[in-house]
Amino acid sequence: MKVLYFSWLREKVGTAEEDLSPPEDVGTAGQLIAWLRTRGDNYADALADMATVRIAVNQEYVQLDHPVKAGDEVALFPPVTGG
Amino acid sequence: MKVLYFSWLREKVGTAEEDLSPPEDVGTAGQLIAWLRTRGDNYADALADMATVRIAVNQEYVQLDHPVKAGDEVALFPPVTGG
Amino acid sequence: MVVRVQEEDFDIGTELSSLTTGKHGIGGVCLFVGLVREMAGDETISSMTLEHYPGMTEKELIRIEDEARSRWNLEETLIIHRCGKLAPGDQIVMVAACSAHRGNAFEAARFLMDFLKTKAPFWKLEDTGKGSQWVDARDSDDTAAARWEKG
Amino acid sequence: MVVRVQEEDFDIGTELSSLTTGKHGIGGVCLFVGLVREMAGDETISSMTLEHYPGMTEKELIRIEDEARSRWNLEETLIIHRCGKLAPGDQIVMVAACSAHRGNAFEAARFLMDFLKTKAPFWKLEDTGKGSQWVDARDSDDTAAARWEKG
Repeated sequence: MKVLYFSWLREKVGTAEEDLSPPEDVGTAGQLIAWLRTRGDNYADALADMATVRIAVNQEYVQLDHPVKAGDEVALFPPVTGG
Repeated sequence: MKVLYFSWLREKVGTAEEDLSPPEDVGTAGQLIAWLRTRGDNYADALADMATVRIAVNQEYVQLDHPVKAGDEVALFPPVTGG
Repeated sequence: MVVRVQEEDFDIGTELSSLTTGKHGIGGVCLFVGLVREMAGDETISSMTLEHYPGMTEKELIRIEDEARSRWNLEETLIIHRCGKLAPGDQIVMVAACSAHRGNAFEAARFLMDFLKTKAPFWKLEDTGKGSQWVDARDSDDTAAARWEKG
Repeated sequence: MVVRVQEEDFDIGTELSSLTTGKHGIGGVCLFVGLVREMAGDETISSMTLEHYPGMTEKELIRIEDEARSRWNLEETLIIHRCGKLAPGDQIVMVAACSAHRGNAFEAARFLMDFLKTKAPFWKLEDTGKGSQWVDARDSDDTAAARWEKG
């Protein structure tokens, strides 16, 4: 599973992109985020407030209950500020 | 008094601009139009339906009760269709 | 604040950059450009002639801009309207409203167009295969302008 | 239908004419251009960097255009958004909606901007005298987008 981070989420986590193999009981975006938080203070800090985290799976916006699986591209980022 | 006509009002009256000296009892735009109608079928036809006539005195929109006097520039034209 | 009535065509990019260059408080520009359509009902238009009332036209356009500037916080405004003979696809009119924020720019540009359509003394004569015909004013334009009347 | 994400600047006049040339059913074009403002609150901005999510950005922009075209009768639409480093006064984004009638063009262009602001994955980093700072999303943008939600 490829996980991407953008904007200050990228800065806080400390990487733009990583290939991860979460445990088998990680089946949703919400479970993925819970697991990521356990990987270190940088993750816990970046993902502390879900009100400021948007999730895309395979380049489409999803909610926390959306399934994630091996081979997916999951992106985590703050609310967008373009335009 | 200078009287200007535009668009199909100009075509119906048959002139774009004329210098006129209405009788002394013509004191408002409405009275001017009533007097113009007596000047010939072309005027009567052009000014038959006041719903399609707009009036400007000295280049500002006015209503029928607006005063007109010697030296004024009075314009009569249909509803505008620019833009 | 720019108001022009002219026979010549205008270049949107040039007009816009002369309006905004060096004015770094502008965050958004809403522009509207009106073009001559080829069809009028079922008739194909070969050309269109725009008559106007020189003197009063400019005054009305300035009045419309003043009104927009009194209603919204605008950094710049522009109205250019062509007169004379035009062909399908030609540019007729351009309005622009520049503001710090996009909401003001959109609202003001639409206001400029709605008022211009009902107040600026221009008249369109369409040339079709069946001869020339003056364009009728539209009730929908009066309705659009009435939206902006203060309650 | 045009969607582009690019580092290079764009020329509004060129973009507009390539959008409308030969399409004589277009009566009105509403264009919005977003510019980098010099001030962010009390701070002067020296430059701004736009990060985005390549791939998803284009998909979201296409989705936004599709949605606009399903809601209004549009002859053409365009969205160009820049990425990378920009300076105050620089163009960030351009949207355009072309329609037979001006109401559709105004509504659709505003919809494109409102949705782009809340959906397209771009993030602004402002460089000021006090260092760099990511721009916060605005509640007013969410409110603007929510206006368009179908009841």
